Amino acid sequence: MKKVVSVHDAIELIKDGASIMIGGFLSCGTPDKLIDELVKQGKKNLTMICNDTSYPNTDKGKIIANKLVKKLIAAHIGTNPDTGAQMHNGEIEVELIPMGTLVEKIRAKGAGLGGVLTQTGVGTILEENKETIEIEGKKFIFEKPLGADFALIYGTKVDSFGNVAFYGTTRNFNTVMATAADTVIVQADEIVECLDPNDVVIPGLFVDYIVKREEV
Amino acid sequence: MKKVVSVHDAIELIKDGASIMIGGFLSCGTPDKLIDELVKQGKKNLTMICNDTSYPNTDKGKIIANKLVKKLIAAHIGTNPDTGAQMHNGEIEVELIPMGTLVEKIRAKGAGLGGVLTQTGVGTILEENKETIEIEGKKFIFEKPLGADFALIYGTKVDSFGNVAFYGTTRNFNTVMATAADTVIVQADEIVECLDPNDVVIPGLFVDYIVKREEV
Amino acid sequence: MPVAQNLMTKEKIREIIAKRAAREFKRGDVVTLGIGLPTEVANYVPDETRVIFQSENGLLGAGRLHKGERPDPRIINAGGAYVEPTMGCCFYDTLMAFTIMRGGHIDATVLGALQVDGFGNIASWMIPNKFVPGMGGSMDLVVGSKRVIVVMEHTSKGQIKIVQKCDLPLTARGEVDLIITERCVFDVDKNGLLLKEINPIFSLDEIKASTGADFRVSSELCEMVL
Amino acid sequence: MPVAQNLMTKEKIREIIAKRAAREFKRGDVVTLGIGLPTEVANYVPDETRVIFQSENGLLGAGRLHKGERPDPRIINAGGAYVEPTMGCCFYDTLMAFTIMRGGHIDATVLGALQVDGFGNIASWMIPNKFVPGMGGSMDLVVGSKRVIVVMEHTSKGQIKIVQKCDLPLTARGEVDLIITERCVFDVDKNGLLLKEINPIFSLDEIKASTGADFRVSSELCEMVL
Repeated sequence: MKKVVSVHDAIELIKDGASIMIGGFLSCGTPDKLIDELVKQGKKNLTMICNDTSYPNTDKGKIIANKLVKKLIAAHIGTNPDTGAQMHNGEIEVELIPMGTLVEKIRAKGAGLGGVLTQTGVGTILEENKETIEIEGKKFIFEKPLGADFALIYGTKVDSFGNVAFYGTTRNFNTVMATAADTVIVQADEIVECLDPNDVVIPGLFVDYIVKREEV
Repeated sequence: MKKVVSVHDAIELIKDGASIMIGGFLSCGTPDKLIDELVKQGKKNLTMICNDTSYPNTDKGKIIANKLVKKLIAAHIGTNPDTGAQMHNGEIEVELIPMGTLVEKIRAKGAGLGGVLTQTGVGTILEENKETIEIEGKKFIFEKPLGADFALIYGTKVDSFGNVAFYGTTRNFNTVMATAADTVIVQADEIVECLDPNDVVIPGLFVDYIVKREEV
Repeated sequence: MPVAQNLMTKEKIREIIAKRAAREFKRGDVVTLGIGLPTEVANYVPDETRVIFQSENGLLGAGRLHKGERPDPRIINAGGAYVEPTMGCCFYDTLMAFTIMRGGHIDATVLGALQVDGFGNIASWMIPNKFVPGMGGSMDLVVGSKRVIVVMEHTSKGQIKIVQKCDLPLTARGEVDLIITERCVFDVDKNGLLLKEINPIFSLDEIKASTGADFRVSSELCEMVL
Repeated sequence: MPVAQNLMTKEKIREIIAKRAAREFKRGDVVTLGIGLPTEVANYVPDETRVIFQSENGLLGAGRLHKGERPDPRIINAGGAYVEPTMGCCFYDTLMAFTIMRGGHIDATVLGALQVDGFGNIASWMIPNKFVPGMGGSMDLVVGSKRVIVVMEHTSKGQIKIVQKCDLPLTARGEVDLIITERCVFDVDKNGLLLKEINPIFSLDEIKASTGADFRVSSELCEMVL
């Protein structure tokens, strides 16, 4: 049985300076309640790894607005002008990574692989300062695995064994992030006793803590 | 709409000398009807890529027993003495690959990655004649992507759009093989009009032909 | 600016481009559309073409925008808009989305650009120190798609976008196959740009004057279907 | 052969080994068992330990063998046997199975061996020209597991299996943490083998005579719980 805990207790585990992955594509499949608590507890100097920073002062965007982040690793920040502003005035360091490379880097960490070999970014400024490898006449960029201290993820239905199932387009980065962080906290729309084993998308062994999202 | 075809017409597409991936872990999730037809049509000089060769004269084992294979790429052949015998007397060439490396090589092909970097096999005879790369003080073996002309896979429920859903432990290699072959033929226990989009494990775009397994 | 340009509203320009791009798909093609103008291409694809729209956030079979009062926030497209999934659609994670996109399983991609050139280069993701939204999934998509179709206004506020050689940071090198603007259509091949269709309200000289790259004119040059 | 060996049937030997290995798990551990003797370890793990058995063919939460008349052929374990999934189990594909196994998410692995040595090396997948079943998932598993526990008869038909240095093709180098036989238990650490438990029906000299590798004797050497 996985620990079902309060949002306070789950987020309290996170120390200032921690690296955290946060699932979600814009606001979809984003663990908004965990984020609210992260902001409430005022964690500092975080390294945040996520697809995007959502919209101004909305879910992931609240973490930006409240300036909890020292370094951001993301694929897209165009939907949240706050992020661009903080980047331009030097308040946060931003590393932009192609979405497909970002998801593979995280998977490589979770799957125990040595890194990623991708053609994405070859011939662009992303190639600068990167190792490249020639394979059968084609150039590939080598990218290292990417893990984190914590993953804050979303699940539509989570069972008491930690198994997670999803509805709609909410899976996005939640699945790979669950494999690549030391501690994985899932925000559940609904907690059930036991999911149909054929419906499980994230096997329960990856999940450490479950927080129920109370309907507002 | 994907083409629902007869088993004869589907297998007739395969030419002698073709490379074929076949899903299944032993007999579980193995497209037995497609295999029967492959044997019936007597394809020759095949390169067969699969987890194992099942049991003597049973599903994948029939392909071995009927000597259709020139080269076999597999993780385990211990359950079928025929395979070992043909290997030892030089009738077939066998390349043994660790299961986790085999599945990643196939995925790398399907996902457009340059290869796989794994610690599996380091310090063993598998390292011989392989490129190795040192990453942060650890040695990794580089393995190339692995694709095939055809993938013969199993699906529990397949819809008319080619989407595939599974029951139990039948997924195994079927999922990755669907992404890595030029032509993908799925044997369906059941064909339905439209699956629940949340239940789909193999997105329909990977599937070219659907064959219904008639109950014997 | 050519006089003819004034005859077209912004909406008309977008319509011309989107309509023309919509003619590029074969029956059953799996297509990914970029945000903005490319999204409008879907409006002009006839249903019988059975094109399947793939959305990088994890949806194969994205349909029209949700029109009802209470959209389901759990189903969005890559632009963040609530959409209605089509019959036969399926959902997946980002890992599968990019297996599809980078792995060569997308038949055609339609996206916008800041600059393109005759080498097939495309710049679409940043203007240093000015506009840095990030590349999102565009780099993987352009590298992995079987065909890359750039749709954009021929010029932007009078500035040339089809250039001799891109000087903005590239999204990818040598990947563009076709360029569609409101004025013309260029094939991009090994020898550079080939003008194959022209909007009849523009002259060849006007095209030349508003295009920064050298181009050949196809022996089969024809009028753009508007 | 030590006289005491004759006091034990083959079944008793396997029982001793499996029972001892079953004591190695912590509450909630995720464990993968190899085919054969390792599988029997599951029989001795108390339910309250809530150990979760992972099966490389795609099952987290493998339970006991199916006892009914009509097993479901769609649910097997890695040995090909029909099993009953436990409450809270889940199914996945080979890709996820090896993400779990190679990615460091398995707490302990129990597997057999042809040879092991004091360097933590293990040979378990082939005897050249004689026995070549293939490595299956064993190489990934041994490399990826947090703890690797080898269970095997101390000798095989009188032949020594715990050797100074493995000369059969290795499964992995330096990965073994613990060796459990019917005669004793060795820790494998940076300095080699450390004898920490001994089956009281064997003498230390008998252990030495049947072990090809040098080993230290723990200052806390105790009797093996049988």
